[in-house]
Amino acid sequence: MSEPKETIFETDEHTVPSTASTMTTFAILLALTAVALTVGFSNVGPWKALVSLLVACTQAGVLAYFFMDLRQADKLTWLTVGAAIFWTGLLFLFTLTDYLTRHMAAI
Amino acid sequence: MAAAIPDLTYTPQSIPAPEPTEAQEEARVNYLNYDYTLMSWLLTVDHKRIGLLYLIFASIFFTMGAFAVSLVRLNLLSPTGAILELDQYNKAFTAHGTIMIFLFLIPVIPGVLGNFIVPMMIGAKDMAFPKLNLLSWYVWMAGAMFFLWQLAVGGLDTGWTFYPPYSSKYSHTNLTYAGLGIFITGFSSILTALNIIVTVHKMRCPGMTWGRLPLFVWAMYATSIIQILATPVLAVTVTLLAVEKTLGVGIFDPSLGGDPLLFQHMFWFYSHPAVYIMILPGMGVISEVITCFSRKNIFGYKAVAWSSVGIAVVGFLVWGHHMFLAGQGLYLSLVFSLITMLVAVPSAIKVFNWTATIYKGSISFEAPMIYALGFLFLFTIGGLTGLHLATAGTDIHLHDTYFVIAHFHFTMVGGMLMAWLAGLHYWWPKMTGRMYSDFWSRLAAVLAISGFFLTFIPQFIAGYNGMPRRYPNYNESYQLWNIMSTAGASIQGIGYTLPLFYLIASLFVGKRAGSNPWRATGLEWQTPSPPPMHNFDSIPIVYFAPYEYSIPNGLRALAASGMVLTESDHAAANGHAHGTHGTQGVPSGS
Amino acid sequence: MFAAQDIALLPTAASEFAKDSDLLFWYINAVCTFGGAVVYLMIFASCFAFARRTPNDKTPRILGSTKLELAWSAVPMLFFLSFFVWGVKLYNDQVQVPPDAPEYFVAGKQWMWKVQHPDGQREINELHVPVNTTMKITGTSEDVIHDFGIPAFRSKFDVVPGRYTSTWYRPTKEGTYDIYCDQYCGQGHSQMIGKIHVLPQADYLAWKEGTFKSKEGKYVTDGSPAWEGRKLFLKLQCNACHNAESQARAPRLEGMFGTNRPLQGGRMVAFNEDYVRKSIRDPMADVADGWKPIMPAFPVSQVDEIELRNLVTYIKSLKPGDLPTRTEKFPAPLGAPTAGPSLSAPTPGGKN
Amino acid sequence: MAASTTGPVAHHFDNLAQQQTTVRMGMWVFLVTEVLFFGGIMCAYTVYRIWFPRDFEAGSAALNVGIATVNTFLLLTSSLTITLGIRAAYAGNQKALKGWLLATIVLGSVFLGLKAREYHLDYQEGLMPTSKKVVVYEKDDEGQEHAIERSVFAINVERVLHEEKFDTAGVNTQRVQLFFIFYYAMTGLHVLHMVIGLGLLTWQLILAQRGFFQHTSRYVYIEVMSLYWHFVDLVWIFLLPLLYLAGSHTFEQAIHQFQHALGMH
Repeated sequence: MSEPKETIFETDEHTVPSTASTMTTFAILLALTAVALTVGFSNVGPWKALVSLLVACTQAGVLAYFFMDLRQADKLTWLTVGAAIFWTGLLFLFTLTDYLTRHMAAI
Repeated sequence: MAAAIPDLTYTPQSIPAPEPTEAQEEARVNYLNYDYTLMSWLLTVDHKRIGLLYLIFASIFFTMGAFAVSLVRLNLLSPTGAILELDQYNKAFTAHGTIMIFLFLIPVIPGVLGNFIVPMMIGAKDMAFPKLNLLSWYVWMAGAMFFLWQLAVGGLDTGWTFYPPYSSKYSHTNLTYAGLGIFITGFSSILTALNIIVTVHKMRCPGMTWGRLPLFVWAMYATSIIQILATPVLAVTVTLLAVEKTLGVGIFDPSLGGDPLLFQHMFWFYSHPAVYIMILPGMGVISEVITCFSRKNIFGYKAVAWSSVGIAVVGFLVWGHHMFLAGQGLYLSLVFSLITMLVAVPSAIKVFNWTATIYKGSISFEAPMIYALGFLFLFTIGGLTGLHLATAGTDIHLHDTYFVIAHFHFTMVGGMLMAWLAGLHYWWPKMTGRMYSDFWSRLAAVLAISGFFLTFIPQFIAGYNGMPRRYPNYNESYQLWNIMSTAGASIQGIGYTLPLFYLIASLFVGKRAGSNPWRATGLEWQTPSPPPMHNFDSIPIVYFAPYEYSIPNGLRALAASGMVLTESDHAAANGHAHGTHGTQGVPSGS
Repeated sequence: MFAAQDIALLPTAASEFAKDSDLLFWYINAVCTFGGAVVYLMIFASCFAFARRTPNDKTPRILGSTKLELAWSAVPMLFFLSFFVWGVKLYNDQVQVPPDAPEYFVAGKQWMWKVQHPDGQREINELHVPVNTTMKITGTSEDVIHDFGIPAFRSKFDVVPGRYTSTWYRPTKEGTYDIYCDQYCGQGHSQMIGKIHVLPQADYLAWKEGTFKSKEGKYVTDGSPAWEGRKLFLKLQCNACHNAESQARAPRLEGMFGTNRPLQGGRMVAFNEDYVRKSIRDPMADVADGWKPIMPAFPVSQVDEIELRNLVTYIKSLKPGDLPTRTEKFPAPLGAPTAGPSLSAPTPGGKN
Repeated sequence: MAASTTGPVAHHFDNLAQQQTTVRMGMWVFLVTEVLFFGGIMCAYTVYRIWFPRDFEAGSAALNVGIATVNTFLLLTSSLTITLGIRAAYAGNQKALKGWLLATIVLGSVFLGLKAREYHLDYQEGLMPTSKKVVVYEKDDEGQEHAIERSVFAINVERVLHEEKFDTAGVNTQRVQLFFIFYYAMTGLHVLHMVIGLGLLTWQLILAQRGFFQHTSRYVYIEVMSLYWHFVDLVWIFLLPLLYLAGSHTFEQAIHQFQHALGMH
């Protein structure tokens, strides 16, 4: 078809991260995994679930930000990710609301 | 080369391609005639051909669903059930519900019009992922096959809502096949939605800023967001249900520690937004048709565009109004009732804006416009009666009665189906290059609409008097209403059958439609019909907002003002595009 | 073909909540009708006033008006919110069950309703309740989700397996109304229907005792004293002699209560509770005229005072046609699966 | 401009940049769907976890945490290798690219191998949700034997928990079974995604072999692949605490279980 011509919307400023930074990220992830396991293998009581989930979230954050390159993602990508998290949150929020308040009053 | 700008009483978004002469038309290669082999259809990656594939099969499934409901309606002629056994009736209404929802209402507009029209409206050569597009059609067919198989081996009797523990433990019908069918068709609709979202973001032609997108594109965009976010939850829910059914272990089954309400929550997290998946594209169609046939700008572009997005977002927060009486927590019911009231507002805005659009217009009543007006009448009632059900206090009485049936048929059939027919008749000349019979098409529209009123108004009365839904036998005091319903249904039947004939006839005897029979402004009309292989012989450049029906010869004025409206005029369009970007304040300035 | 009274036009409002619910319903109707009418008028008017005259009519370029849009978002919004608030009030009323109200228990089961009264009386697909009394209804299900709905009360609630849900009524109008299952529950869904009888207080009391006959030929109330009495009557085989057959060897006890009966030796005696009681403890005391004195005595060791009381209530309840045959045995308890409505039942519901 | 304007552009794109960003966005939007997909089942899990905490801990205690631990590291490393693969593709180093792709495939396959072994062990221990019941004879206080019908799963899980020295007081085996259903459903879906991912990786390896990635601009396909792969990793990062670490475990136990899994000792 028509030969490649400049488009009016898109510029691709994307660069690929250096090996060094990649290795650093990996190191951080390993460290976090270590933490997760330490928590998991100890009995910190009722807070255990919460703590290990927090660790997991941090880990996920690092993975997404560096490995999945959200670092240099455009607004649109951030919006996409935001939407995913937001709507999952809604599902949890409203469903759990029912289970946590049902005993108070229900038809 | 400077494009010749014809003398027009309106202003299209881009320079219309010159109308081919008879001779040129004969010679012209378009997406239909470039190859007639079956393979060229089955392996096509052309969004237009894929759209037609959807059209063919969606129509077939619609016929099947209609057949199922004709059994239901006939049976309800008599209080003791005229023709069916109890379980036959249950299978009939389940078939009607599942087929109509999963194989017609949800895929039809995104699959047919979304595929065919959206890329053309934004001046793209194709969808962002053409192969994926074809794949999603095959996936959809695969899912459909499971539904058909399920029907072939004895059907399903759970209703389209599949509530456990009945569906998982007590019903001995083919839940698993149906579940697979839903899972797979759901995957298909996800792929289509993904394709449309990315296409709208990335494939727009020069000058097509968010503020210049036709409202149908906005509606499809909103719809796709819902499909992307909601469908996976349904997929995982039916998976769990199928596991419970096949292994005989409890996930939702209370006798094994589960909670049946959890299924309802997860099911409605999809299935309520799903009704917006069904109606939003219809609303988009109406915005196109109303403006074109009353030669007016849409009243309040931003309001109509953003109300679509608003519905898409808020529509996720109301699912619990299906569970007011299911035993969900009081406080959750209150929240859901409140938010449901909020989500009614954007729909109201749309209706008022459409009404205001035809005011002072120059209205002509071809078939698409008649369907569109039908939409306005029916959807208004559908929307308003929704309020009775959103109000927790009155829902106690109306819940699960024929009032609900009537309400959602007013929105789904009176709204979505009318919009679909409006859209089909509106773009048929573009798709096929042929014009259908004016008389028969108007007749069909009038029949469908009047039949509809006769069918569903009586159901409101029966419902208010307490007639429960899904009853093959009923108290004889409801008989009159049911007889009226069935009579109306038969009239609708005629109304829906006629198009099959005159549309097919138009392919052979219909007169040439020309590029732009409705003198519409959208990009899709500025290229010959049927469109060439890649929609446009040269990439269109957009200079105007959609719906500039009141400005005669805007393009000429622009040219006169010294602007060079030619192929090579990217810089101008470019600057313009970026200029308008931020100001549109739209999700994700692409 | 239809008599007017056969056509459901407006449902009876037989409870307090029904009246409140209707009020709100018609309020919403009024508002919606008005809103709808406005839209319809606008459209019709435009269609006539602005129908196309020439192919090239000039049309004004109206892009919209934020003021108007705000107006027609805000005004409906206000009405919607009024619906919400009022609706929530009613909904909350239904959820907040009065704590001291007598509790009726409903168990849904494919495809029948089993009901138990606060005092233990049981019914199937029937519910007898006193008028002008606040009552709590608690329900659950033995299999799938059902919904216990009474249109005349504008009331409805899902009965869910594995947990209790409840609501409450205050019937205000005597009469017999339909009970429907409103949550799809399978093949017999439309057969899972019943009747609720709103009775005057006195009738309800009689019904609870078992001496009120709501239907011809129906046994006395399951679980009532008379019911227990009947059980005993058959257990002690009183019906071997006191039965409805021609060669019965003892008086037919039907419809005797409250009358005067001749005794041997020409005396008359009032057939009342004392007489019945005495005749069971010591039959030879006053032998009925025309019968052999063959009846054995039933001392306290055999029939204690409570059982005796039940027997008396039963005999008191006997109306012509109620007396069992010589060989009759006590039937399987109500609610046994066999007692379910057959799926080939004729028109459910129907008129009363 | 990072992406060179050489390299083929599909017919319906104006230029490379548009194509690159489009492909990237496509994958991101797809991942949104995936998030909601796993989010859905995790929501269901959470509801029951809140309802039956004790029983779910019991279920978790019966799992083989050793394999899970090792698998976590395998998956993390595979995330690293694929990331390095992007760089190789970007730099046009075909050999390195193939190497990294292969490494990722190997790591992924080992993960699946271990997972299979884990399922196999669970199967041997009879930790399969089932509606099967058997009749067992139990002595009551007077020493009289009574025939009692018990769920097969209940018997097995009690045995396993006993071996794990888990105090089963107040544990309802039916709910433990609920936990196991979620365990199989969630890990199963995760495995499914891994399998698909491995398939795609293999396909890209073949493409690389064919020199498809000679055009360095096509590094974007590796990048998009990596997005998916990272997401699979990300899901596992949540499955670990939700399923395996919910109950009480110790390092020794983990090591022991892993050795047991490999049949060492």
